[in-house]
Amino acid sequence: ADLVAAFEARVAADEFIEPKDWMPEAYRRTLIRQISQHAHSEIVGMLPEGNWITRAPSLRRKAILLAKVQDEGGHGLYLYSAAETLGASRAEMIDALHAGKAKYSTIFNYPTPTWADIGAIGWLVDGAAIMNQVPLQRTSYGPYARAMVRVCKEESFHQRQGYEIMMTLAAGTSAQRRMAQDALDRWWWPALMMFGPPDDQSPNSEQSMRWRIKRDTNDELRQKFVDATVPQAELLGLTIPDPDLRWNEARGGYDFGAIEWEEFFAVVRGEGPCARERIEARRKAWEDGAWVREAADAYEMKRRQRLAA
Amino acid sequence: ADLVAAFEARVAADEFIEPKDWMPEAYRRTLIRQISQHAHSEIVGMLPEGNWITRAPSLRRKAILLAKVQDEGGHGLYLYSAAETLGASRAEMIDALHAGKAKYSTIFNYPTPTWADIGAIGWLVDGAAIMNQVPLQRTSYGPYARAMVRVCKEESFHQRQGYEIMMTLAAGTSAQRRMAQDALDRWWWPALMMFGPPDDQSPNSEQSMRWRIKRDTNDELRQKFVDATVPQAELLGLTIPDPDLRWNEARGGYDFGAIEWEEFFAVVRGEGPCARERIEARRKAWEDGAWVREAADAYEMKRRQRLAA
Amino acid sequence: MDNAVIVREAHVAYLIGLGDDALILGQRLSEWCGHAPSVEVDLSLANLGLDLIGQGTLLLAHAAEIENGGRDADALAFHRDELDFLNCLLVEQPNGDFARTMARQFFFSTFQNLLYGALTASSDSELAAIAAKAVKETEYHAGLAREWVIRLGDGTEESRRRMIDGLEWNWRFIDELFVNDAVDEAMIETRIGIDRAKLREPFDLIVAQSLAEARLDLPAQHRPVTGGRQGKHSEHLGHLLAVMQHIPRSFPDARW
Amino acid sequence: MDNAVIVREAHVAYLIGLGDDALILGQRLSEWCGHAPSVEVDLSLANLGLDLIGQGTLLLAHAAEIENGGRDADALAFHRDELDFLNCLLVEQPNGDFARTMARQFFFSTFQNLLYGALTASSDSELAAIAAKAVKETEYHAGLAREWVIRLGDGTEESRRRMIDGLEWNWRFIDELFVNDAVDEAMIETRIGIDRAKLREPFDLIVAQSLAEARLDLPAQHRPVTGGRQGKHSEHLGHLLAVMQHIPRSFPDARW
Repeated sequence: ADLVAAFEARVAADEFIEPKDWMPEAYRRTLIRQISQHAHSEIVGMLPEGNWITRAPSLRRKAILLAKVQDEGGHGLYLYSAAETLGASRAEMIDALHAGKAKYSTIFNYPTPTWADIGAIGWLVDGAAIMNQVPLQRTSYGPYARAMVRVCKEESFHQRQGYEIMMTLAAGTSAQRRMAQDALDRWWWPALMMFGPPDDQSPNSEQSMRWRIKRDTNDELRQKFVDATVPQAELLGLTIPDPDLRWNEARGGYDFGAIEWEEFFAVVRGEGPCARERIEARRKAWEDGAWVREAADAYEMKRRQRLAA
Repeated sequence: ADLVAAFEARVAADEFIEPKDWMPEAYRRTLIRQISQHAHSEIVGMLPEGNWITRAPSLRRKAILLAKVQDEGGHGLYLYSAAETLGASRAEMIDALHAGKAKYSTIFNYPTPTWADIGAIGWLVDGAAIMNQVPLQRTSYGPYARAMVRVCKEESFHQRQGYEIMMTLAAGTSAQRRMAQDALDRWWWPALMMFGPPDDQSPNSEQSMRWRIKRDTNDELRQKFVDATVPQAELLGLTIPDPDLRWNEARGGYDFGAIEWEEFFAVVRGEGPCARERIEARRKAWEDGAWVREAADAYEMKRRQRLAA
Repeated sequence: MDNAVIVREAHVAYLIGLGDDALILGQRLSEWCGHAPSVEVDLSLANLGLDLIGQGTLLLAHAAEIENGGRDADALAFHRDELDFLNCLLVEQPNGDFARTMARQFFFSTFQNLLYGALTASSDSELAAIAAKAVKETEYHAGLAREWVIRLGDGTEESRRRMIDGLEWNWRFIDELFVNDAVDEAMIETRIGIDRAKLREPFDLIVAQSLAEARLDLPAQHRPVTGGRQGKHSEHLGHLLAVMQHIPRSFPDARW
Repeated sequence: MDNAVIVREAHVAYLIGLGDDALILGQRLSEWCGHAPSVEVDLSLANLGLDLIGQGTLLLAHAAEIENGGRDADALAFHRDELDFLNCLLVEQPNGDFARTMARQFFFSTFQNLLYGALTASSDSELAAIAAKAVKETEYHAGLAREWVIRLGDGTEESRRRMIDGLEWNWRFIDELFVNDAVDEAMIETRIGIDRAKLREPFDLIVAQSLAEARLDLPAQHRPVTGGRQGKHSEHLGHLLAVMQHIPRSFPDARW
């Protein structure tokens, strides 16, 4: 109980908890779940965008997109490392993903049928991710907070690139403008769902807030996102697919329509439009690559034996 | 010896030999080799043209090409059946193909990089095949001869379709004319090689002629092909890639340049440009489909047992 | 817009949707050519593919005719963008293994056969004639696919496992086949089209009977995945179109 | 044609050939993205792909500049037909498994590193500058691929079998890298380009040493397969271009 009190006092004083420090088991478990989920999201998130690397419409866009997806893989790697500092093994985390036990962000279960989706993902999905992640730079667990500093820097770069794609399309031919609007129509609501269920249905939030694993509620972040994004859409000349959206002078924020939470929970359950495809792609890559990983291990063993001999 | 004499007399009298008739072992072996090789050529020959079904440039061409490749599969099937009447099993023949022991026509080891190749194959490859096969309608082994009647009818239809593709390209845009000329440049010499080595280097020919398995020599058929094809190329306005080609008034036929027999023998040895790809594609189809064939057998067995019960 | 224009646009969209269903599945089947489990199977897949491409061609040609805007079936097939393709999501799904291909075919041909059967009574006599020819073809397709579902479902352990996977993989896309959208409503009213919802019961019956014979369970419920018929496609269609359209798009002035 | 025009055309073709080599292999590598044996390998393949696409972009842009005909690097990459692509056959080969990909990379990066090394002395100062940057990148590529050849060749039984297959699969396309064609001859004469034949000896040496370290034999002789550098490609390039070019070809008036 002393330990808990001391821990909570440190957290309340905005000190970082480090791997060697004592921490409550629930804190450790919550963090492992959240960080590994975040890592999985980066890795699974390579797929919808990776879908367009071979078809990017210009050499410049191809290079930018390839670099972006590479950054996501890098984020995945340092997030896995952060989770490992808590005693989780990477193999276990990956197995849990492939078995459908570990979650990843619902947003990556939506498809990217057109090039405009690459713009929309950068603009909206990375935009929402930044809203979620900026506060995490001050999260209570040190390795996670430090990983987030680097992630956020790159994400905001990605977000600008995505918005730039949308600007180019919105200023382009009628086919391009149509593509941009279609992408906004498909990504808007799933992006709002990225902040998670409404506060009154988010059971873990309270403790996470107390432990400074989270620093804002889902609904606060969602509102912030809407308020930041609506003017950006206006600047593009695109229409947000929400007839109930309007400025609320009194609150100084936008009112927006009801979110279809039924869809969100279905996607969380694994029934998103591309959920099967995403998990199958990750499993296949892992299984097809098993012989490579085994060979690398076997070679490393031989090399060491030879050095020792 | 009496049997041999009687057999040879029947053959000399242009009678058909039927499966139940006595025949020399060498005759049987030669026929199995030739017919299975011919069957394999039809099956492997589906690949270079199949390469263009998904990319055919019009709906009409797509349907025609799919039907054509289907015809080739059908030819393969009745040729395998004809070989089976001689005691060869289809599984053995297919194993020999996949093991690289059985041959198939060298021509199918060349690639089809452009749509014009579909025209060139129909025009030149099917054209050469017909020259080879028309005499086989009167070959001494009945089931083979009858299979050839059906094959030849369809092949000559395919040949006309191929020529029609070439006419359309030759009368088309400059990019299309260029494509057509490029295809002729690549297919001309391999097509001439389809008739096999020159007569003085073709050791099996003499016996095959006596047994009426063959009815014309390689060089005779090759000359016939050149004489028929040169005017067709002229009609298209395309240039045959042979600076030595000229009309020989005295012989009443075209003289043509020296064939690179070294290339032919390399391709026969299995070193054609697409040889590895062709065998790998066939093997992969066969191995990937093993569970389907096993399931069909297992189901059939169960069904019979249930009927019997 | 006056009503005649609205109906004509719906009529064109309706025919394009039907044509795209057939064309896209025909294109998918043609990917098998030369790579099927046996030569016999290769030929039967080519056969189905040919019928479907034929149906697609007739339906798109008829759509172009009603549209009367200078496009023909080839222009619709090769020079239309992804957002304008109106096929259902089911037909654009990748072939996967033979079990996934056959599960897809069983579901789609069973549906399509019921659809064409109903369309033989269309007030559009050209569409009725196309449907009358196609209903015979699709009866054969549905039967052939059904036999494979049974054979694989009741074959070996491996084939059973794969067929279960195939049915589950495709099941998400079934609901979309039976939803009437605004185009359907307009076509029902003019008796050009038919009520898709009415096809669900006979479809379910055939599926239930066939799976029972195959000793398989119905796949588990899954939130329906929809959108294809409104031009909102999966990630697979774009790759299919890249292949299918590359040559005509690269040589826009050429005739073939 | 006067000599200056001939040299300029050869110069453009030379740069296009170099650029296509880099671009097409970069495109192939990018197909791995999200599907590699581990995240670390995924990132290193993306790294190589990025470098190659970068090199391809610079070389094609320089070609367009010399050509001075209103085309830019994107026009060359996305609006050129297959017969005009001048890359060697090696780079357009499908990825196959990781061993085939790495065998291809080892051969090509080893060659390309020698080539760029020699081109740092090009009389075309722009090309020399591109080569000077690229030679560092390709040194890293060649080293990384060489390590994988050794690791897989001397890893497990399976990896050894696969690496032998990978080396054999790609070996047919090696001779083409070292043949000087008419364009090369013209470029050697003007000192813009270099003598490819001279790169063979150091290439063979690196290959022999690396395979010895991997405890692998040199692949058996095979009749060389050539033609890519004259626009006569394998069946694989067309499929790659269909994917790569579909969007720009479909929206010819758009800027991205």
